[in-house]
Amino acid sequence: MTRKSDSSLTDDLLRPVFETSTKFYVTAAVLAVIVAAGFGTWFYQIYWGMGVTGDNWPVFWGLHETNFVFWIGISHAGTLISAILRIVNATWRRPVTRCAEVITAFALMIGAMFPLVHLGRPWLAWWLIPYPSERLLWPNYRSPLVWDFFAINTYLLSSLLFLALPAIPDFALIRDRTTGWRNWLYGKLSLGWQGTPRQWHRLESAMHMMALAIIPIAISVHTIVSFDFSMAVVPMWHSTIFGPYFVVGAIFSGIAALNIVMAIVRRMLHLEKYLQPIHFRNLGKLMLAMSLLWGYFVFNERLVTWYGNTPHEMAALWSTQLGRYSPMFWTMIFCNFILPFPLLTIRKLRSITATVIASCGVVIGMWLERFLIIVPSLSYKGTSYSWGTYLPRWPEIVIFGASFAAMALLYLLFSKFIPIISIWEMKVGQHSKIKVAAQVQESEAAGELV
Amino acid sequence: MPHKWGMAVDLDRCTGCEACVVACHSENNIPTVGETEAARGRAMHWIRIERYWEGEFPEVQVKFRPVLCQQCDEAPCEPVCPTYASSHSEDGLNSQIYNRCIGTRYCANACGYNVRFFNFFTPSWDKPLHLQLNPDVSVREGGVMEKCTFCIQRINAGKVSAGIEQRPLLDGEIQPACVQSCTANALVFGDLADPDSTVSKLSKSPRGTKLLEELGTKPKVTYLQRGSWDDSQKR
Amino acid sequence: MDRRNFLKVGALTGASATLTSCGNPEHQMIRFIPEEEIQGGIAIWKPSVCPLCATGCGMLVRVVDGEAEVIRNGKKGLIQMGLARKLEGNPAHPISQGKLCARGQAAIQVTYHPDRIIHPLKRNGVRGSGPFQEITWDEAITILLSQIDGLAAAGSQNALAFLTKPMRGQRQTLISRFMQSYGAPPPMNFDPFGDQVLRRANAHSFGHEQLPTFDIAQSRYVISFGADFLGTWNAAVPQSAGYGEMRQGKPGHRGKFVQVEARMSQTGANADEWVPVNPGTEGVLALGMAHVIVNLKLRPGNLAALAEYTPAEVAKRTGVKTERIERLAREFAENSPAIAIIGGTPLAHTNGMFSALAVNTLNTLSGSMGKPGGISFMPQPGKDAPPGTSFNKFVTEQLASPESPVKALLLHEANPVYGSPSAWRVREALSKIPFIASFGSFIDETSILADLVLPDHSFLESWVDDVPESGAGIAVASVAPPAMRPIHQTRAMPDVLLDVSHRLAKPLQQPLPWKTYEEMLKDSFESISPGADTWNNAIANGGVWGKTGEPGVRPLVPLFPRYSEPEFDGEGVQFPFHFLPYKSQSFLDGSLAHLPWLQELPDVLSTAMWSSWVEVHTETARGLGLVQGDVVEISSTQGKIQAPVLLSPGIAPNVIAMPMGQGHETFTRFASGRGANPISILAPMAEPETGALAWAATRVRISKVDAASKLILFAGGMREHPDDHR
Amino acid sequence: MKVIKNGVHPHRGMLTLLIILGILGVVGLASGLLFESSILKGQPIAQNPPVGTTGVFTPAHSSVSLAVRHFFGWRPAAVQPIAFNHKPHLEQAQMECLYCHAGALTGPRATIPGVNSCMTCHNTIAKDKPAVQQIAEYFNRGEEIPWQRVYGWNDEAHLRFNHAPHLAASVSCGKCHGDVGSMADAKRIIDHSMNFCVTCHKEKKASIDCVTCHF
Repeated sequence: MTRKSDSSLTDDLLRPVFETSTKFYVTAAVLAVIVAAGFGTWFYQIYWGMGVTGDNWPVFWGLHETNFVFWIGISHAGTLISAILRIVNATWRRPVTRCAEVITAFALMIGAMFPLVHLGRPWLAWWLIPYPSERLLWPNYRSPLVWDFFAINTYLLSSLLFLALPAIPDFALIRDRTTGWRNWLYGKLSLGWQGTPRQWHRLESAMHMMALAIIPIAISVHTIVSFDFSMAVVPMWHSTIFGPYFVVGAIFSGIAALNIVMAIVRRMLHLEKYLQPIHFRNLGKLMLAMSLLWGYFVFNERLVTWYGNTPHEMAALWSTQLGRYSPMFWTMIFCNFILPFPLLTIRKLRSITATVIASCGVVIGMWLERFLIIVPSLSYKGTSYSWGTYLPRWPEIVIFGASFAAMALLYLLFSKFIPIISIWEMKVGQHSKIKVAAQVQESEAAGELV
Repeated sequence: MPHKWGMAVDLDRCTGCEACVVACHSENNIPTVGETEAARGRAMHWIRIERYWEGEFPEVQVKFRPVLCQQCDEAPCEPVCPTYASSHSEDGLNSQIYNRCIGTRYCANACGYNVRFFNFFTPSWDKPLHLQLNPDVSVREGGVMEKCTFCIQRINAGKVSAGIEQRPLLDGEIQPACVQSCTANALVFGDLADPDSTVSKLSKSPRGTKLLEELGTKPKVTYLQRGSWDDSQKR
Repeated sequence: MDRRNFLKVGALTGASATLTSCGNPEHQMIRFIPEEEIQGGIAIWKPSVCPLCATGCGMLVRVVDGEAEVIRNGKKGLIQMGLARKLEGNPAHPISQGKLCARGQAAIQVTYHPDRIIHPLKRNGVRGSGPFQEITWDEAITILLSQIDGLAAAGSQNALAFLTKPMRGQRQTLISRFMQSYGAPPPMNFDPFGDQVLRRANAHSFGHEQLPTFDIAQSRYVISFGADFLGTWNAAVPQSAGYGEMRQGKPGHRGKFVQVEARMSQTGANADEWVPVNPGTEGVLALGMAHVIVNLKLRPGNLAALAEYTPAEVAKRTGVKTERIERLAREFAENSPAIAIIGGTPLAHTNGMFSALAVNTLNTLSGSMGKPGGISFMPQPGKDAPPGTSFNKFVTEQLASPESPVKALLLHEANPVYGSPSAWRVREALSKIPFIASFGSFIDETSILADLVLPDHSFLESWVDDVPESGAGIAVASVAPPAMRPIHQTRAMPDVLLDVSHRLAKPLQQPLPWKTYEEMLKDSFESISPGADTWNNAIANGGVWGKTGEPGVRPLVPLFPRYSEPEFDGEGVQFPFHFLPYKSQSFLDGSLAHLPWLQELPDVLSTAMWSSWVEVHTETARGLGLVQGDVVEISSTQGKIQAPVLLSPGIAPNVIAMPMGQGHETFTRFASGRGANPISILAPMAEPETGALAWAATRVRISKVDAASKLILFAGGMREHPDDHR
Repeated sequence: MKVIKNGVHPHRGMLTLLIILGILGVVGLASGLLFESSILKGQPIAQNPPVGTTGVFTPAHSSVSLAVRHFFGWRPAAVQPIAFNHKPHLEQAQMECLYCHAGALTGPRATIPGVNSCMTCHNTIAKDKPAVQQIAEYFNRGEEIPWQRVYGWNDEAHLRFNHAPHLAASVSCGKCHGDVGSMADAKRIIDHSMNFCVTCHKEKKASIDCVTCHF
């Protein structure tokens, strides 16, 4: 271990925090405008009413709900994965973890917006908060939406904590290198971190406990999201496998998102040195596993429905297999299964670009999956007289786009104020560089994760 | 003793004249959404006459089925509402409490009969059409779910007058607008808790069936299937 | 600040930025002192009579107080008044029996219609182009008087004409007397889709020029030839009530109902057996059945007269299988009391009279005439109006002579410009008339030609009376006082007419002694059944009814009509399809298209709202490469219209059908410029004896055109899956 | 520890944040204002009291501020056009509440008496009093007195209150309206909150079912 390598590493990783290019302002401004447009559209929808969306009778849920499930799904990349990697102490995780946890935090914030956006009277949303009211009324604890409310808040809180804890030493590092308001700000953020062994010990154990705690939370959250659907007697919704099905799907889309984000960060902040092919490769393997699992669930779901052959379910099923929604369904199968499979299995193809391409496919595919779960079932619900269809209209699409812009914007700002790669963890890594290298070789050879 | 309001629909009598549909609009201030919105599938009809073709020309037949809220005992719409806007009333009605509704539309998705309707926009009446509105029923605003109430305003009015006169409610004293208007007397409304009421008797008819019974929602609306002439000849 | 408000503030962040002052104009308006005794919030029920169709249902009006915007001595303001809120059938009334059809219940919107004419108007611009200007009632009446007096002065009283929709009771009497005493020809009733043919046929067969009353409740077998008797034909409400009883009212006895028609109507949809026949051959089928009945000696009769109607022969002409004809005949004869009904399309062929007589023959054979479960005719108390002038005659004369023989036309609730084939050139005929005054409440295709509009009260605001023609076994004379006070600056047509008749240069005091229509009604009712409180009871109950003499049916030997072949306009190769327009379940012949509730009421078979459509058999459509919603052009020899296709399995492959009612050029914001009007392309064919329009005798061809479909269906699934509904 | 010197102004980060938040705020507010301005020319809404519907920030209200006030249940105290005084009517004239508010006994609404019923007494009694003369002026102009309602709920409440059953259950007027006799003009001294209603319903074993009042 040499002082120089350390400081160079530190400088590399801190550069984004201190240097701000005009490119940054432009990107930020553009994104901000899109986000603002999203908010504007929301005002518009609130003002005139849900009628400006494409929702109708009987398809009362459409794009907003799809996006809700989608973003909550994305959020499962970060915290869950980094927690798992921490527990199994995969050393290659070090540069990845923070990128991942940040995704969780922001994806959750954005995802949690959509239940509000889809409300007919959002200004009354506070009725979901349990408090002793003058009306002598409480929220209906039997409602999956209320479960959502609690689950998502818990997850958001814990993953913010999980993000903040390991950032403390880095805050301290920045504090020590700055003056003026930053010194003050980061001083506050670093909670008086001095790097004493006792503090280090506390941090480690805290991280370990958090990691253990966060896994069940993460899993429960998306299970509960799946309950929004599986608890209702609606064709193709009322299924027992929705819990695990959603969790797998969530992790699946999450990893994909993580890959894409990492690639972008790597390019934009010139972190090629730290985010190496191995990270993409390993995450790729993880994604492949999820792809297979997901495919297995889809197969199950469809097969059982088809075999069961209850009339009101068949209508919804066929509409996705051969009917009106089949193009989307087969695109989904292609994106989630046929495309990633070769890209991630065949060793020669396994490059960063390939992984990113696969990931893009998966993100698209998983969005389609959410849509195909929600809309066809509602279209073919109840007596055939009342069947319907759904087409989104511009407000939904604008808000959908704005949600992506919001993600990018938040990420951009975050990387502006906090090093996107945990510096101290990298240092710890470097102190055992040789070990890492060895491990890398091993894992290369063994072709396994750790 | 709490009441248990129910309805029997005699499909052998129903002529599909749709008097009930307009009666319902008139009684319950149901908004007329207009051409554009109707084209988007947002027309509101708390009661509708579903019709199904059977067979092929020339041996073709039609079956009519008036569908309104089935007022299920095990209603899928009730547990899913986060604010108790959709709740079970003492009389077993699936009541929709407009002021408590925040517009998640979850109840409408859960409902297997698609009898819940959402105010996508705040309704408006070109003056002076608003003078036709029934002052005993509130006008629902945008963002609120609404559905058949079995004409709760008539039920409550009946209870009040009976209460003031300190007498029990009579069978047939309360009639929802659709029942009152049914030209062929296909709709019968009454108290299922009272075994002697017409509706209880009809609900026990061998012709009686429930709509989408397999959902296990225990509807309080009984459909009396169409008879066939040949059978009645055999008897 | 307590927790609740804190949360609310949280929910409201940012909103406070956009606060503006509020102002509700309604609250600044002055309020006038009520002109009637009302208790706030208490509902009262008042009798009335439904004016929308010829049934004449007695109704109850639910009146609850409310605040209406009115004008009093020049000032605009609000006034608390009793307002009609809901219409229901009057349980005491023999016709409605406490029921009211969809149309009847929507009638309330006539009163509150936003496009109602709310004060007298004077034409101000090119006739027919629309611009009218508001005038006072005094001016309006003066103009009318000057016109009528002008004619009298010129000695050409007979140049005054009065055109109304079919009317009954004292309104009809009043108008006739007015015209008579003034020296003008009797008023014209415009009703091209009425049942003159059947009335005449009944005169031949039973000695009653009147529509029959069917005791369906008691009958065990009903065969209907094209009559939409549960929907739009004759007394639909009592007939539906009877039908319900026939089906399930008599334990163990479930009556059978057979419908014979080429296009499945709402009534046909309820049939136990639906028998499609070639258009125009319904009568043949009826006589075929008669042949079987007589042949099997089930009833006595003269087989020779029926010689040509052997089942085989009939089968060939009608397209109904021989066995079926025999079975139907046997069932009909064996299950008495049995009724055969004819109405609608079969009467609208050139051989309508033959078909009507044929069915009457069947009824005579069945022997259920005048019996319970059979057919009877309602007594018609106080019916003294002479027969009206023929509208067709009027039109032809107008078109014939260079300058119009009619100098002044009074128009009341008739819309011939919309409701007659374009071949009749009614608009042209009317436009020639120098002066037209309309009493209508709306500007429609005809009243837009008026020079003067004297808006009538709505039926809820005025005295109403009626003498139903059919629907009950006993005599009925309905009458009711206004259910509510007028909300606009309108005046009741009868009162205006009486007022005018008294203020003419040569006043008509003697024949029309009454100050108001109320007095006239009072007189007439006390003449019907003398008695101290007849009148008070009548207006309290909504009329008087009871057994006044037997509903006499002349017992007849069945008379066997001579067969006449139906003629069609447009020959088969060029125009391959029979074109059957039919009265829409919502709008009848189109006079109700302005009521939003009815526009949004899904047609029960097609589930269509706010649009018109053309029904094509699924196979036919496949042959022509048409799918649901494709827009087609329907062309007859008389013209062409466009409408979206609706696939229907319930229509003969060689027939296409289209509902009347839409396609108004000018008829309020709700009906104008919506859909297409099938009447406009009808050929001017006529039933020879009565001269009635044979509106089902047109042949057409259809061709796909590329235009945006305006087919709006309520049945969600139907939007994409016409086939999922089998 | 040394500060990195890389020629970058250290405050850029802060600036960026401010700029972006600025844009967000401005556009958000702008859109809000835009829609607000379109409220009054918004889709036609029948505005008579029975029709006025609810929904904050939607065209249901004639203005957003009205919406907000309804939302918080802020109601300005009623200001009567004429200084009406209950006291003398109840104390000197010994009148019952129901004498003027007759509707309460039989119907849903207690009804504020019209100028006609005022004049039945006041064309003879206390004609010299200025207030009475004002009443007479209204009467002669053929106008109602624009009394303002003291109690009542927003349309949001979807509340259908009926006086008759409450009187039948011998609930005194004062229970809900306070001792009006001791006031000059009626004031809203009792808050008709849901809590207030439900508590009493519980005491009296009356139904506390939602649809008893909200439909």
